[in-house]
Amino acid sequence: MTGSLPTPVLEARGITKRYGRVTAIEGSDLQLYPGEILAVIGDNGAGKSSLIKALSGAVIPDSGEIYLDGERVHFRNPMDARAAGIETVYQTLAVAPGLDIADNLFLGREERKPGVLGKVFRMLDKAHMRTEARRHMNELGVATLQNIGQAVESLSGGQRQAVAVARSAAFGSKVVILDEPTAALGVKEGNRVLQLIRDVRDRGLPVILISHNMPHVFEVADRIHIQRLGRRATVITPTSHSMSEAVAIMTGAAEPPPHAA
Amino acid sequence: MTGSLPTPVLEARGITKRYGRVTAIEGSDLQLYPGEILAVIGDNGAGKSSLIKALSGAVIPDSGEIYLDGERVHFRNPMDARAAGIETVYQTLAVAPGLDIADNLFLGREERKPGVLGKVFRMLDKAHMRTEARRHMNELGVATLQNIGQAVESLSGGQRQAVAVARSAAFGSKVVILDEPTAALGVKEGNRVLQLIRDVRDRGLPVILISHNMPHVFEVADRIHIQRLGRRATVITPTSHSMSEAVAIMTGAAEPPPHAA
Amino acid sequence: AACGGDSGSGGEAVVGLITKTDTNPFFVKMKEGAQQAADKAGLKLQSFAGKQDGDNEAQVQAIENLISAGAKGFLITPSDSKAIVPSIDKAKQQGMLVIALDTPTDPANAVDATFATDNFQAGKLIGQWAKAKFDKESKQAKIAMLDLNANQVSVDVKRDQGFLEGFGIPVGDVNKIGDESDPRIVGHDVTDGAEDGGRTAMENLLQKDPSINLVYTINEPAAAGAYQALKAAGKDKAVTIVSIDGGCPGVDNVKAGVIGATSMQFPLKMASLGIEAISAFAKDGTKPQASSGKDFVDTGATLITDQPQAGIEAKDSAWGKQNCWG
Amino acid sequence: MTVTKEATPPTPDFEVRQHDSLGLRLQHLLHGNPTLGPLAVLIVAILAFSVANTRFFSAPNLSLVLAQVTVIAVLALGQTLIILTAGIDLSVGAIAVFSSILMATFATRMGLPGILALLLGLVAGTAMGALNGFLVTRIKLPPFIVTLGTLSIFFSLNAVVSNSETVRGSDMPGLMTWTGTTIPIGGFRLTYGSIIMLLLFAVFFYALSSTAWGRHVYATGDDLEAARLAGIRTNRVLFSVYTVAGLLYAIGAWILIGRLASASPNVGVDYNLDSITAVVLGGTSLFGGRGGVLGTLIGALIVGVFRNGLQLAGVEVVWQGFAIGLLVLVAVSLDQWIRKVKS
Amino acid sequence: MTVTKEATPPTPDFEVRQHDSLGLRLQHLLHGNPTLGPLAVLIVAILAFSVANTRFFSAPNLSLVLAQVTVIAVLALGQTLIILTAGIDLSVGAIAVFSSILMATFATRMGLPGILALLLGLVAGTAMGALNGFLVTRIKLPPFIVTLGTLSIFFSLNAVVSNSETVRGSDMPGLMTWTGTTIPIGGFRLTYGSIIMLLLFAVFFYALSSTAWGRHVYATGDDLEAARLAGIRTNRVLFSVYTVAGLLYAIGAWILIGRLASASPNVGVDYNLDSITAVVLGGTSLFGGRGGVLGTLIGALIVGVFRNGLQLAGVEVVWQGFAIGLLVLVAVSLDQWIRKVKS
Ligand SMILES: Nc1ncnc2c1ncn2[C@@H]1O[C@H](COP(=O)(O)OP(=O)(O)OP(=O)(O)O)[C@@H](O)[C@H]1O
Ligand SMILES: Nc1ncnc2c1ncn2[C@@H]1O[C@H](COP(=O)(O)OP(=O)(O)OP(=O)(O)O)[C@@H](O)[C@H]1O
Ligand SMILES: [Mg+2]
Ligand SMILES: [Mg+2]
Repeated sequence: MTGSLPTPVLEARGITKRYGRVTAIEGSDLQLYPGEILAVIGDNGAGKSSLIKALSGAVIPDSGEIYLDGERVHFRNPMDARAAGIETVYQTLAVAPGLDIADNLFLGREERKPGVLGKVFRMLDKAHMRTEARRHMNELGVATLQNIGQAVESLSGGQRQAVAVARSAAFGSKVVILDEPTAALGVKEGNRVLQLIRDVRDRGLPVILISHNMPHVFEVADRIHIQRLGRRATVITPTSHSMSEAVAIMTGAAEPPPHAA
Repeated sequence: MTGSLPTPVLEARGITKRYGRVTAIEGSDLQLYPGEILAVIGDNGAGKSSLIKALSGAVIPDSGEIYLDGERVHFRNPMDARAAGIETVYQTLAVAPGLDIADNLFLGREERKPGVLGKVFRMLDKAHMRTEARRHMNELGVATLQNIGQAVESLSGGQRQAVAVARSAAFGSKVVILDEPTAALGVKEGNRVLQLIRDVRDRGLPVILISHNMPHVFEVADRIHIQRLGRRATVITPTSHSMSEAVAIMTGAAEPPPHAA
Repeated sequence: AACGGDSGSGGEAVVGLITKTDTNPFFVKMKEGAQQAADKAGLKLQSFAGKQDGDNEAQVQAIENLISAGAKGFLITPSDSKAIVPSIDKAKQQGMLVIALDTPTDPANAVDATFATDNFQAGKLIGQWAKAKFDKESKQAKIAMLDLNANQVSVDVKRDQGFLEGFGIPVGDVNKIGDESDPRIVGHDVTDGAEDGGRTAMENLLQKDPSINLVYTINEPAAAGAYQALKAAGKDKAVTIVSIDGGCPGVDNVKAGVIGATSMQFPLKMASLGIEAISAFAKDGTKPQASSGKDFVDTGATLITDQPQAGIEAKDSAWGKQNCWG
Repeated sequence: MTVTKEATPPTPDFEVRQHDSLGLRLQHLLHGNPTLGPLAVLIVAILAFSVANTRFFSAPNLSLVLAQVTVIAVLALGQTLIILTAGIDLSVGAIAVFSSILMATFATRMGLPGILALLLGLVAGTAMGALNGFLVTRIKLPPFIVTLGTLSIFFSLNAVVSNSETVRGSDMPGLMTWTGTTIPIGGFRLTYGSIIMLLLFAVFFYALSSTAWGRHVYATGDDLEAARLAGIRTNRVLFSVYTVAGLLYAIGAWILIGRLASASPNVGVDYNLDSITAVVLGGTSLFGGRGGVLGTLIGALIVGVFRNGLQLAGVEVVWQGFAIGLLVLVAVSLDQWIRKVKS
Repeated sequence: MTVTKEATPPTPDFEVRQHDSLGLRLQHLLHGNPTLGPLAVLIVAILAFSVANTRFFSAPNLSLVLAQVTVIAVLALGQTLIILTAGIDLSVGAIAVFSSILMATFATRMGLPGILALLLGLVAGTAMGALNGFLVTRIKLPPFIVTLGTLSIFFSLNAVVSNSETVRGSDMPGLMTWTGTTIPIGGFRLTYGSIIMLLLFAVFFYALSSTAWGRHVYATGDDLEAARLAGIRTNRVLFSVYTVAGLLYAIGAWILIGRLASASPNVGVDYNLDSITAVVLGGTSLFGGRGGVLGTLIGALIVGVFRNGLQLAGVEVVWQGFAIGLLVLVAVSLDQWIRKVKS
């Protein structure tokens, strides 16, 4: 993946975000190239979530620029980014706790019944959405789900995460961003998500994956962006560096190599 | 740790918990012996969190019995369990989002100023609690924390988890229960927590650790309780089984060995 | 009582008007009267109102503000006749002339003068009229009493008891609503003095006893609401409604046959007389005199009906229309 | 660390295992239908009052109760939408009363034809709701403050425009008071107003449960930030809710004119509290995202039944407040108890 | 997978990096002190009214405003505690008025000595608060419903006990009306009631910010379930809050008797809305866990200043509602804008 690179699909330049006294990101850059899985790793509080929130319109950075396919964009809210095809799973999941799984999966892009019912009366096709929801959940290997009509708030931690992941994988059309999508997942479910990420990439969509799980990262990532103290320390690849080297850079124990790209 | 075993410190027998149509735990057992680290693993939705909630008084099981040091106990709320020395980190963390780190660490066991100020005016010793809080957070290696007076809701996912873990480690006096304490943590922070778990055990307190992270589990656990479909499938040890065997039992791909204990 | 003569900024002497609420048309009329009189006398009128009937505290604040503004005196329709007295005392100590309008204070001599309708008398008039009408038609009365609210404020009590007395029903304690045991009374309910309350109360009482044929109402909006309930039940022809107020829509309702008779009061007159009295006091310190035989200046109550009964003095709705709330 | 051996996920075997005792069946029924709690309360109240006075449970009296709650039910419908989004509307009474005064003024003083006066009144109510929505979504003020402010403003304008005078229904075009016309159905005497009210509840029940807009209202009320991150245009949803509520209040105003056969600036002092009470008695959470309109209809009926029933039972006026307070507490405790059964 | 090589954690280098422009300093100041927003609004209002009428900014008039807000401020103090726990109290007016009637009745009709009547009144108010607390924590009813019910019950009992009659201050022992006595301080004329009020605010400011109880109140209001899981006895906290609020309302009742020199069963119709308004204007969130008592004091003063200032500015009664509504909206917008500056 290194070498002469095409225009990034998504690019951030010099993003800074402060909250009162706290500096979350400090002039951070990021490039996501077509068809790649870019992992973002870094210590707790390194600014990973803040950075991707800036990319997805969830926070508006204090300064810095964002480019989509080389064109400057200004996302004022997550809807803007979503309209541009960027689908995100937030670390906080962003699910509506009182709604059920199908409702959450299709939130904001509900499907209507065909014909008059749907067109004139705008009636939702609940049966269809439920079937689809079950299919998506099964795809992630969440087999313990007893009741697809259960409110999301009563799901187990991992089930809830699976809902959020299924949503983004199903609907992303340009970029999929996943903020620690496997943190609460079991071994099997986690592996399914990794497979899903590869599938998404194979569909041609680039993916940003934030994770603390180094084996996961090294298993799927094409390139690894290391975030440190609010800045990009460097970008490596799973072949150029070992896990422990990556961790050493991440924690500041080793000097980051000069960043090639 | 196997062989002839002393009275369990904490024991659950035949715990069942249903939510409407959903069965979360179905006659599940658990034994925690003195001075051990017991890992609980299982698929998403296997009932791990529900089981430990029953042990910590956070939910009242529909049926089943709980024994502490061989004596039957009835926890009506988390305070009862806490008074009995059981300290728990819930998967949902159970932190007060608007309060700051020190407030959360000392929630429910605030320290008062010495002398008249504390005795008569019941004045909190805020300075001392802050210093302690910083110390506990540093112990977990959370170095990116810029402002100890920050509201917990504005912390990064991992920082927030660290607060909850620090609280239980600092105050548990009989049993410490940790529900996925490292899910949101970075590599370094995660390892610190593992070390912390060992330290707690070395202080003589048994620990229950729920985790999806098999390397973590196999690194620290003395015994591994495998939960499956709301029941205990079996108990193994890191030496008796390999990781992939454990995962196979967990997911139902392999028959659980008859449970020895 | 020496008033400082200094009336603050602007040079114009300030007078105040404190009503119970600012939305009731009765008080709107009062304000009109006061404004006219104040303009004529070259006084600056400051008006105040509570949010709701019974809102004593707003009136206390109003008096405080008037004291602070250095007013010469003020007119007040007390929301709580007793509770307002200490504040009035304070104002009088500052040398202000205080006149109660419409509702007397308790004790009545807490103010320098009272310009009021005799509410008991107003109730009595419609009671007598109804009695005469029912006697003439030799009907046995079944009475619904639509009062103001559960608080038994003085206007409410006086009108209610006046009506009963006029109708010849023993009232028991005249300071208490609802302690009568006369079987002709079907029941009491409260209306908040508005149409919606009137209608709901009437509906419920009709359910309790459909043979009701006489309805007393605290005021004309309540009467209008009650009429709608009767009409919906098909009883509007068979039932007589009496009321008190004499507002222009009320008079229209008398003309339309909705209300059998109403006692008209004269808020505009009360207020303008009151302001004139304060103006006179400000000039030379004269205080107003009470009507003979009463401890207040009776601005009168006139029975308005298009079905006059022998021996009971009344004016018709045409006269009423010309004089409504004059 | 990847696990390759993996069985096809077995359908969890306890899905089918049903606990078929009667109690558990009831549990599940109540679990799925939180409206049943308030409904049970309503039924118990009706039974109790029927015993207290035989006249209570008669077609005419029940029609009466329905007519008495019609206006408040329509207002509470709008209030429900707003409360579902975790808001609150204190301006409901002010908007309704002001709208009715405007309709009456257009139709009489300004001499417009009935239909035009009605439409303008509806537009005015909608605009007032939209103003609330604007302040909530654009200026980002808390709904409590916004509607507290506009409450004051609309009531003041109401007094100014009406000159505090009542407009009589007989002076207005027939369309204005049409909503008060009754049609007999069996022994029942329904007003057109009540029919409109029931239709509105049906429409909004449908909209909330079966359209995307409904899902978005719930999601927004449940967790505004999550809904925003999930890509819902929460501002648009909130604005639509306040605006639609304004329209509903204006329809309520029209029904009010019909019921009172007049437009009076002095009615409606209790509409705020009454409408919120109906919503809360109906089981909708003040924290948003939970509840629905059917509960509100039942909640409004509960209040109507209490008031009417107590009067028929001959409870003295001073003690009625006591009785209503007690009944509200008992009713909600009962509901709470029913919910507890479910788990 | 364990990583052995690990440097000593460097102190993050941007902790020290301060952005010291004036604007940012202001930001940080406001960030740490959310009370400053309402305070700024109060100051602006005072300045504006002082320009409109020179009489406004005089010691006697300012003392007047303080006296006028004293009762509502005490009630709003109790209301703040309850709102901090994500509750709401609609019975505040009913408890205060009923307590004042009870004190007066004890002292006159029952002829008890002043101190005893006062104490019994305080006990009664506390008991009413405790009843609310009991219903909220034991029967687990929503606070809105609980206090709606007890509002009705207490007001009804109030009418029964008082026989709807006002008791005059001159008939009561001096202790009852002592709170209305003024002491001149410079040109100011403070009442003892106002001094008690200020002391109460100081006490609760301390209790909320510097005692464990205060932390628990915030934690409970912020996230009840989390607080419970963290081992807070949330029921005990809630019960204590409702009970203490009841006591505060009873103290408010005592001050009320002093202020009006009478105990009247008919006052207090607006106490619910007014007290909640003061709390919300003071920046406390109706969703619990955020805010504080200083804001409430400022909120109460803002309302008092608006009312008094508008009257002095010669705004007509019918337009005063309009002006107050507008001012509330502007005030909170201003506050919102100030908060936005901070980020
Ligand atoms: N709303 C906020 N207000 C104040 N500080 C914030 C806010 N959001 C984030 N921060 C701070 O910004 C820094 C970066 O947070 P961020 O969530 O981006 O970290 P992260 O790299 O995603 O960490 P983790 O791996 O723990 O999720 C942290 O120190 C955090 O405390
Ligand atoms: N309050 C509730 N209401 C309804 N169902 C619930 C509730 N809490 C848990 N459940 C269900 O019970 C089952 C067990 O949940 P639990 O949280 O114990 O799983 P877990 O083993 O901790 O899973 P995870 O690894 O994902 O955290 C799940 O199917 C879940 O949906
Ligand atoms: Mg993060
Ligand atoms: Mg779990």
